[in-house]
Amino acid sequence: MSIENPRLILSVEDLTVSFDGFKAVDGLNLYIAPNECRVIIGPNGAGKTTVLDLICGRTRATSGSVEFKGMELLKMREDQIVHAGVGRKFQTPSVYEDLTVFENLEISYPRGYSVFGALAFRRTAEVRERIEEVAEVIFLSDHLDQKSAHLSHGQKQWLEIGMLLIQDPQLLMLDEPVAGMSVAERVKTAELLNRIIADRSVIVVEHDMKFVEEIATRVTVLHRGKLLAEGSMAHVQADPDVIEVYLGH
Amino acid sequence: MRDTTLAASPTRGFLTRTELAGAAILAILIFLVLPAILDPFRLNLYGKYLTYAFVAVGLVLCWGAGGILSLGQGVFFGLGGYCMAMFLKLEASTPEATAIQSTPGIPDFMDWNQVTALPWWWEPFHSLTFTLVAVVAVPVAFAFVIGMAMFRRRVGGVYFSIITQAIAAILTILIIGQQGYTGGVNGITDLRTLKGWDIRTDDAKEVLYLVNGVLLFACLGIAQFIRRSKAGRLLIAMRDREDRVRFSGYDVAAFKIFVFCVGAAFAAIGGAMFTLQVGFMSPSFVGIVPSIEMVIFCAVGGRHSILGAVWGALLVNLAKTGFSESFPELWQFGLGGLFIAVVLFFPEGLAGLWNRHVAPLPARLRRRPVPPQVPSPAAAPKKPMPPASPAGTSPAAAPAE
Amino acid sequence: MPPKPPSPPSRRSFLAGSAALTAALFLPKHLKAADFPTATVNTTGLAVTDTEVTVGILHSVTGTMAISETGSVQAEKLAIAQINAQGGVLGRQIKFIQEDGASDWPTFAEKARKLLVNDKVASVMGCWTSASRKAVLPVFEQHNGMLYYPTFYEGLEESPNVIYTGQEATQQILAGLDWVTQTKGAKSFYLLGSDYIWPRTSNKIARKHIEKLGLEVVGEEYYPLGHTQFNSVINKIKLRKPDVIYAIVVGGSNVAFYKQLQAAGIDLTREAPLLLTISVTEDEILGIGGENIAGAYACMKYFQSLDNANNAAFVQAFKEMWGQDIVIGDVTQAAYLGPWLWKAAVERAGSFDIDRIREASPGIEMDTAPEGYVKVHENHHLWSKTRVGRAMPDGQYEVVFETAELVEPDPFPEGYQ
Amino acid sequence: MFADYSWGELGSIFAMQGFAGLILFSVFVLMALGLAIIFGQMGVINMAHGEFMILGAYVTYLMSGLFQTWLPGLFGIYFFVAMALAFVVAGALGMVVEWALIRRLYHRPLDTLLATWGLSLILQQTYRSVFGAREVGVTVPSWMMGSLPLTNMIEVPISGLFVMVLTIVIAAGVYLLLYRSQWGLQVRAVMANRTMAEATGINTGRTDRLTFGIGCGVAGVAGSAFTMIGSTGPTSGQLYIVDTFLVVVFGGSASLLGTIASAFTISQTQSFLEFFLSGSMAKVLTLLAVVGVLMLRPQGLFTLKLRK
Repeated sequence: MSIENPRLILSVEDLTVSFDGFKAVDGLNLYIAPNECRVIIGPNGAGKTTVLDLICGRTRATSGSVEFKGMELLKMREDQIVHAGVGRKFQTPSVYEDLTVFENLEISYPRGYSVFGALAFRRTAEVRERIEEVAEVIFLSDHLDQKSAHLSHGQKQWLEIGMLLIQDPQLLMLDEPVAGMSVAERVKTAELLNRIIADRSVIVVEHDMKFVEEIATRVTVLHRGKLLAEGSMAHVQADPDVIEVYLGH
Repeated sequence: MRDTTLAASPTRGFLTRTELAGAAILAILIFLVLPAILDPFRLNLYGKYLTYAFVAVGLVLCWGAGGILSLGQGVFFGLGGYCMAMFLKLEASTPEATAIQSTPGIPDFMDWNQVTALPWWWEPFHSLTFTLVAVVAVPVAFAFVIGMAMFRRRVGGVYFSIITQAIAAILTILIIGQQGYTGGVNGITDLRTLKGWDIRTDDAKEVLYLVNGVLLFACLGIAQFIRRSKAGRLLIAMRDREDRVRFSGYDVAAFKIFVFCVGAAFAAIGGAMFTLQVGFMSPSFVGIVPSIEMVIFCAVGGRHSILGAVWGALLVNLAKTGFSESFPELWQFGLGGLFIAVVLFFPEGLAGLWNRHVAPLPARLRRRPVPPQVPSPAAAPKKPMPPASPAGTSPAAAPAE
Repeated sequence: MPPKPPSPPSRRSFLAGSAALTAALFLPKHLKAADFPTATVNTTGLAVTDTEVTVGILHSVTGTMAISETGSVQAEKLAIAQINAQGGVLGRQIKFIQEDGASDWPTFAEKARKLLVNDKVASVMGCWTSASRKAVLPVFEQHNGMLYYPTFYEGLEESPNVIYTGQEATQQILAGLDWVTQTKGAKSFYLLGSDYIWPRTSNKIARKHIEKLGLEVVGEEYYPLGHTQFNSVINKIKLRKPDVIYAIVVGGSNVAFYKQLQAAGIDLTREAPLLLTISVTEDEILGIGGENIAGAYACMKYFQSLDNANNAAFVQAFKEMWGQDIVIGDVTQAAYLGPWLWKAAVERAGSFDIDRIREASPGIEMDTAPEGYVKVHENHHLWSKTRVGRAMPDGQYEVVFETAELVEPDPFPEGYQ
Repeated sequence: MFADYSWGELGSIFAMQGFAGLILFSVFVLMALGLAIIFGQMGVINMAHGEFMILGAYVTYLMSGLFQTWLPGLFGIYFFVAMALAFVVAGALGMVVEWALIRRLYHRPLDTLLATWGLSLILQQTYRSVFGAREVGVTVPSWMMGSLPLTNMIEVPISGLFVMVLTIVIAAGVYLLLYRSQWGLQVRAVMANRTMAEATGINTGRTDRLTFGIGCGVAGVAGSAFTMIGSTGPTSGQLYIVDTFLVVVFGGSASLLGTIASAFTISQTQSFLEFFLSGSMAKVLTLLAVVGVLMLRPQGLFTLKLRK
């Protein structure tokens, strides 16, 4: 399989990264189809977050290739990868605490990326509408003028998802989107995710199996940087290797 | 505390009411009060202090907003000042005025150092237009090169500070060592006229003071424009969550380079005005000590407030002059104590005090909702400060948690 | 209370026009202020009242230069106290305003301007480094002040608003080089200095002179101010084997240089190579340690050990005022001359006006100077003798040579530029 | 430039120049070790490092006076007493400073830089008020002066040898402390994960204080040793700042080995350049090279590649 295959949006091939000899990700292959919601699971230290880091350019790979819509991401800078259509949400909510919710969303609005673009950027009605629209989706309409530092943990997670949403990426990568949430928040988040993954591909790293079941199209299990199993949730759960790894711990 | 000092709410106009009031007070002070009450000597002194305010305003952008603490702003101040000084020196070194030299028509210090012809890179400084362009362009180009090299490689935090400090040290040694071309440790002295206009007279000093004030307000305007723009918000965002900005699709390095260059340009204008008002330029403004003193002007004023920076520059220098006139030995204690006090007790400087105690109270109360409880400690592990984060990418001046 | 001061200088020149007071030849002069109405002796609005005259002292009390400038401040204060004890200048007590240049050149300029414009001081004793002098020079010229500058320096300057009480470079250098070639038979020289204008200019003059004498310069080298590692240059010196190391290292570097020289096995007392310096006064030896520099030769105009009555009185007065442990170097002595030369000029001119002082200054003689007889030259520098001293382990110099005549100051030496 | 010399002379010169480089190397290591501990383990930039060194130098100065007056018989060994005392005094001051200042600023590295700069100004003025503005001369026992002639060209400075030996001893001591002692384990644990370290019962406050104290103490010893080769004055400490920081940063912050390697690289470069160029240009080129390399390799020479 390769980039010519129009049915794939992302093909990761033979991806390896080593930190002073320790291979955090080792010869990984991963293929994502359009509109697929892929969940990566695995025990701690399996390399899940590192895979996301490698795809979005946060960590430089030692070898391998990551092709997204025919572009080799490994050779691109982070911001170029974003412009290509890849969005990334971090494990801990990563919002700009000194700015308001509105400003947080505005910064993610996909225009004025260059320095002079940013200087000339004006808050037009169009921008305002789009931000309000997204704020509606992420349940933060009433908090637009509030400093994001004052949001609850869950609200910050939503805000970050909203920031991705406004970018409208074709591939969305979420790192533990429901970690640390209350039950009520989690229900709302699942609802939110289900709504936004509809028309794009998503890679989710998650521990919460119930949540995984709710959203996953396919599941990839990593163990010690290597692919352990891949398939539907039911298929993976039945895999003896997977059981071994999880129970063995 | 920082709620009140950072861009209050950008949904409003170019200036908030408090900022407008602050700017108005400053303008009245600089353009009306000081010229009215001070004799030319004191006015010239204030003019000199205000040239440091340019640097401090640049630092507010770089450090306060962008989290980039440069300990080498003296480099840009000096380069701007030297460009101006070269022009003035050439004008003062007419063949008639330097007739006693073995090579008339070149600056006196060159003659003393057996330089027999004007070096080629001095030639363009016969032109005022070129000089005015160079005053800004040379330091900015230098800042651009440093910025490219460092921010592209994601050098940040204390690494950046130390490297800029080293650059300041290198440039000082270089200027002192190449005295035939630079005037050495004495600097370029005895500057007299600008296009025939004697800059040493009281009248000229007053005019220069006013020009300085106008330029300062122009820089304040530019700084405010940048802070108000999306670029300004991006800088704050970058300081706190550099990665997030990067993954929102911005080329973080480009913004840092930009703001570093703006800071350099401001410092350079200050340096040029310094040369004009003080009448000479020497390597002692390029080195480590002046560079770090410029940081304290900014810190005292409030690292997040561009108006505060001006006040900081004014007041610290005023205190320095006052102190050293009455208790020279105490001044060092005072300055040292000021560094520590500002860092420990008033990290927002004078602007913080102003905003807390002077700015209208009701408005503040309205904008301060009770922060909701943060539920999970696990999701936000308190990371140990990564002191040695290899590339220094950690948000440089992460403010107090 | 300062001890009985040396008798006032330039008596002859002044009394020539004041026949009434022949008795004053034998007594400390007590000129009455009433004889010199303020309106006539001060036509330019200087800070002169019927009882007082204000002068400025402008040195670094803080910052890196404070180390060097302290001695000058002390000497100037001593001279002022002595003059006051004698009855002051034209019957007026001298009051001084001291400003701190803080080792920062614009601060010097700023303070100079303050002294001249705001305080209207009648003269300023001050500055130490060339850079500070260059910074204040335009201020003094613009506001027509008079600066008494104490440091030996590179020359190339002759301002109507400065009296240079230290030696300019040729005065200090040529006699020393002649001495070392004639009495020590030196043939080759290694020039070394801190990297700034004074050492560079001085070495340039030294090189020209050495070459004129038909001798050889085998190396010339400069290190940044504050440099502390000299092992490489010491190796180069060992390699080139010069007869003389001609060293103009200053400040903290000095200490490092001499300690490392000795540690590298170059015993200066063996004089192979011989070390001749123009930058180490007794003040510097305090920091270097006498045992580290013993055997080196210094060439300047004054040493504390100078054996004459003026100097004995001066040293005693200085120690009584500032402490017994204190040492006095060349610049300190030159700074001491400042107030005395100014007083002499004022009394000769019968006026505090700067223009009158300027006219009166050339030709002023002072036979009470600790260094001996000096005279102000037309070019505002002093005629003075040049001496060579040999550093002793106790931190003092033993004077081994003295020029027979006063050496003429020549700030723009023909053939040495 | 070598044409005039015989092979024997050249050999001697290179030997001596190599030795000069080694002395410079030792000086750099000694300067940087204290800072490397503090910066590497705590992430604190201590701009007052030079002043802590000078504190050690002043302690040595006082001791030399004391021994000369009261214990002239033991003058030959006073230096060792002085160094031990320098360690204690500088270390104690360091712990006070950590308690009063640094511990409030751990999450603000750039602010520690400013605060410690303020501290350095205060210390300088204190020295000036107490000891006077002039440099003081420290008398070194005569056996530590002079040199050992190896051949008639090569002479080895005893002070240089002493500094080298001292450097080895201190570096070894610091290594043992960091990697073989309980304290070292705690320091490294705190550095790796403060919260975890706290949870496992390590008193992180005490560990920090001790670390800072030891770093400052080592600076004090360095200052004490430098009285043999440099000046002791209120502002002498400033002469060392730039070099020291560059050595530490160039080495990569987290590694003792890196500091040593970087000191070696910089000292040899400088020593080599000094021989062929004028001192000023050698200095400029060395600093430029260091800054240049740091721009290409900002993490320094020796740093583990870590997961962020």
